Formats: sequence, structure tokens, C-alpha cells
Amino acid sequence: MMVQVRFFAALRERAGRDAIQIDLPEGVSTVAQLVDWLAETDVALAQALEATPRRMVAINEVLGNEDSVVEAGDVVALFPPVTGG
Amino acid sequence: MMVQVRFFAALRERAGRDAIQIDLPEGVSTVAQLVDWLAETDVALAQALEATPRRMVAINEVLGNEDSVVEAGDVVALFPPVTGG
Amino acid sequence: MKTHIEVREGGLSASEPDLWLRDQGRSGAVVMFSGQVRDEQGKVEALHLEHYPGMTESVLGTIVEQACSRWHLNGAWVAHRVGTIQAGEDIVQVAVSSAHRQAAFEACAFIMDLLKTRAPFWKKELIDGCWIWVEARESDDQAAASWLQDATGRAPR
Amino acid sequence: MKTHIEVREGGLSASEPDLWLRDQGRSGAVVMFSGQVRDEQGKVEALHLEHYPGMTESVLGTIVEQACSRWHLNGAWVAHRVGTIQAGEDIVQVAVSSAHRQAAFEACAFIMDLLKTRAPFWKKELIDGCWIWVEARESDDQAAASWLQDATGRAPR
Repeated sequence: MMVQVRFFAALRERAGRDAIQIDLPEGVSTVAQLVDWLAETDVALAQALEATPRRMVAINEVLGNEDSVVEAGDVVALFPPVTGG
Repeated sequence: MMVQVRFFAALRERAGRDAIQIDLPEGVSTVAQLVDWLAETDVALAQALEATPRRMVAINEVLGNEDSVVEAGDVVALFPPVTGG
Repeated sequence: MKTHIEVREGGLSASEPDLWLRDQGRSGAVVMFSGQVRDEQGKVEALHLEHYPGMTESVLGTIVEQACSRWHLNGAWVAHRVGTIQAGEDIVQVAVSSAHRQAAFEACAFIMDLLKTRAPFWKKELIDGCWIWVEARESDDQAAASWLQDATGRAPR
Repeated sequence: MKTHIEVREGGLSASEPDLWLRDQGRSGAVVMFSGQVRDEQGKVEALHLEHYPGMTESVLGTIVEQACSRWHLNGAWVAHRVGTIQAGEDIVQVAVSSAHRQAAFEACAFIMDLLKTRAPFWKKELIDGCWIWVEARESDDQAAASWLQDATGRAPR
């Protein structure tokens, strides 16, 4: 299934990309599984994720967590802990 | 001993006076005794004090209480609970 | 630490304490409280504020000093109006600056709670053409006492 | 109840929320928080703020809704800057109006605490000519969690 993954802040800079479109294989259905799959299939992303061990996630612009379910067409955003205000 | 007694707000209006100079007899040495003495010696003040049963007191511009000691030359202010802000 | 304590007849505006507290990056947080004349569903046309000149400034100064001894503040501004004030206008402003927001929130609330119960101001309301003295509120006493409980559980004067 | 939620590149001034919240005597209390860029003893020259357009406004809206469900508010204003901001300038303003001051203080602190931990903003600091990402602070997580403990003692998402 197709999903969009977006990166922000330090993770965006480390990934060298704002966003990617990916076709997830069967069996990848949670945020944790998505992150593992990204790290397995893309060395640059693996390094960016490893360099950003504290992360937050939003699915379709709503905060989620590692166990949140990812569905076709979702926009999954990965980013470091927020630091506004 | 001579002291000045000042009145504020509703108590001032009820007393019909801003301030009085009084010569306290011996034995009147606390705020409570001063208030009792005022009520005994001045009918108008007795009525004003009775109509203002919740009161605060300041001696020389510092908040005190019924047991505070009054000394010659003091300025004793009597007023209803404050309502600023 | 700078402090500004003022009793005035004229109007208050939020930009005054905001500008006065600015310190080129020393503070990270400013909390400002503005107290305004409520009309109580159109019932109250105006307020009249009386105070005890001299004592007012001295009490406000003491309250601000107490706040400074409890929290790390860079600045504190207290301005209170007296005289006649229309519904919707500001009666009082308390604004404090600090490195961090929690100190600023707490110190600002503390100053207001103590001001409400200790500073010698009295207000009357204009209702149906008559001036009526406002009664002190029990809840204000409780708010002030909650900051001031000493080890014995007694609220000190 | 009126709300204003805004992300902007330009500067903030205290008079804007002050004027916008005025309601001719309905509210008795306005509490305003301004967050400013600290220079950390001259170390930090500027900040750069990045955000997630769309999600930011939606998260801020949700936080304000939560505040409205907990306290009786008449108005809430949240404005946050993005882009480059110099030391001493305002980053964020949160201002709320209510009949009484306790609700206004609490709601304003609540909105700030949640904004700090949930709204998708990220800042980097310009130090010695280099931009360095700011790390999130543990104390901010704790401040937000303290509002959100449910009956089971778990902080809900």
C-alpha cells in the first residue's frame, strides 16, 4: 500500500529529504514496523533515524505513537520532540 | 496620648469624617481597646462601627490586627475589607 | 531586578508593561494579568476606586518584594487605577518577567492574590444610578491564604 | 467564546491580543503569556523556527478546545512566530479572557504547557555563527503530563 512519509527538523536535515512516497509490503502495518522497514531498505534513512533516537509521529496530522496503525493513503510524519514556545 | 484615627471607604462615609485626633486615656493600648473606646465616647462612630462589623486596621500604614499595640503619635486607620484589583 | 509600582487616575494599556519589561533577551517569559470592570450583564455602569495614598504603594512594594524572594524575577510591574472607571476598562495590571514561564505565572498570580486582600483599595459600583460599596469576597481571602500557610498551618499577617 | 489561532512570520505585540480580547465588560480577567527569545548571556543571536503547516493550526485548535472544556473562557488567542527571530523578540503569545482570574491563569498556563509538548514547532539557535537544533526539555513533558493525568494515573495522548 502507498503511504507518504514526511520528515521535519533535524530528522529532515539528516534524511536529506522532506518527504517520500513508499509502497509498503504486506505485514508492515504499524508505525514501529514502518520505521523498521525504512531503516532496512534505505541506508541513509537508517542513519538519520539512528541519529534521532527520540522521535514523535503524526498520522494525517494527528499525534500518534509506535503502535498506531498505518493505512493506505496515510501521511506519516516523523520528527524529533517538538520545541516550540 | 494623642493618636490620629483615619477612616476609609464605607466606614468613612458612615462616620461622616476622614480622620480624628484623639487623646486616649490610660488603659487604652490596643486596637481593640481603641475601637471600644471610640464606640463608648461617640454615638455616631459607634453606629458607623456597628454598621461595618468586618474591619481591617493599619497602624502607620502597615496592616495590623485587633491585638496590635497603639502608641503615642500613631496613625491608626480603620476600614472595611479591601476590594481592589 | 526592576520594579514599577504605580497608582494612577488615567487609563492602562497592555503595551506599557510589555515595553517596560523588555530586557533584550534576559527573560524568556512575561506573564501579564489585566483586571477589567465587569458589567455583570449590563448591571454595572462604572466603578469608583478609593485608596489610602502612601500605604497603597508601600503594601504593593512589600508584596512585590515577597514575590521576588520566592521566585527568580527580572522585572515586576504593578499599576492600579483609582477614581471612576467605566465597564470594560482595566482596573489593574500586574506583569512579571522571568527566565522561565512557571516562575512568571506563579509570581503574577501571587501578586494579584495578595493585592486583592491586602492593598488598601475599595470599590463601589454604579448600579441604577446609585453607588454601592462592593463586599470583599471570601474566595479572595482563601486564594491569598493558600500562598501564605506557614509550617504551623496558620496564615501569617 | 471566540478563538484566534495564528502562525506568522512577522512580529508580535502585546496590544493585539489585548484589543482583540476586549469584550465591553463581559470578562473581568485577561492573562497573557509572552515567550521571548533568551540570549543565554549573549550566546544566542537568533532562533529559527520550523513548523508543520496545517498540523500546527489543528493541534493548537485542539489544545484551545480542551482548555475551553475545562474552564469558562470568553476568548483565547494563540499566535506563534516561525522563521528567524532575534534575541529579545516574542516567539509566542497566549492570552485568555474569563470572568475570574483563576480560570484565566490556569487556562493560559495549560495552553502553554500543551503547546510546548504537542504543537509541531522546532527551533534551532544561532550560536557562534552555527545553527544548532534545540533539544526538548524533560521539564516541559512533566508540565504537560501534570494537566493530563486521567483516573488511572496514565497521561493520555
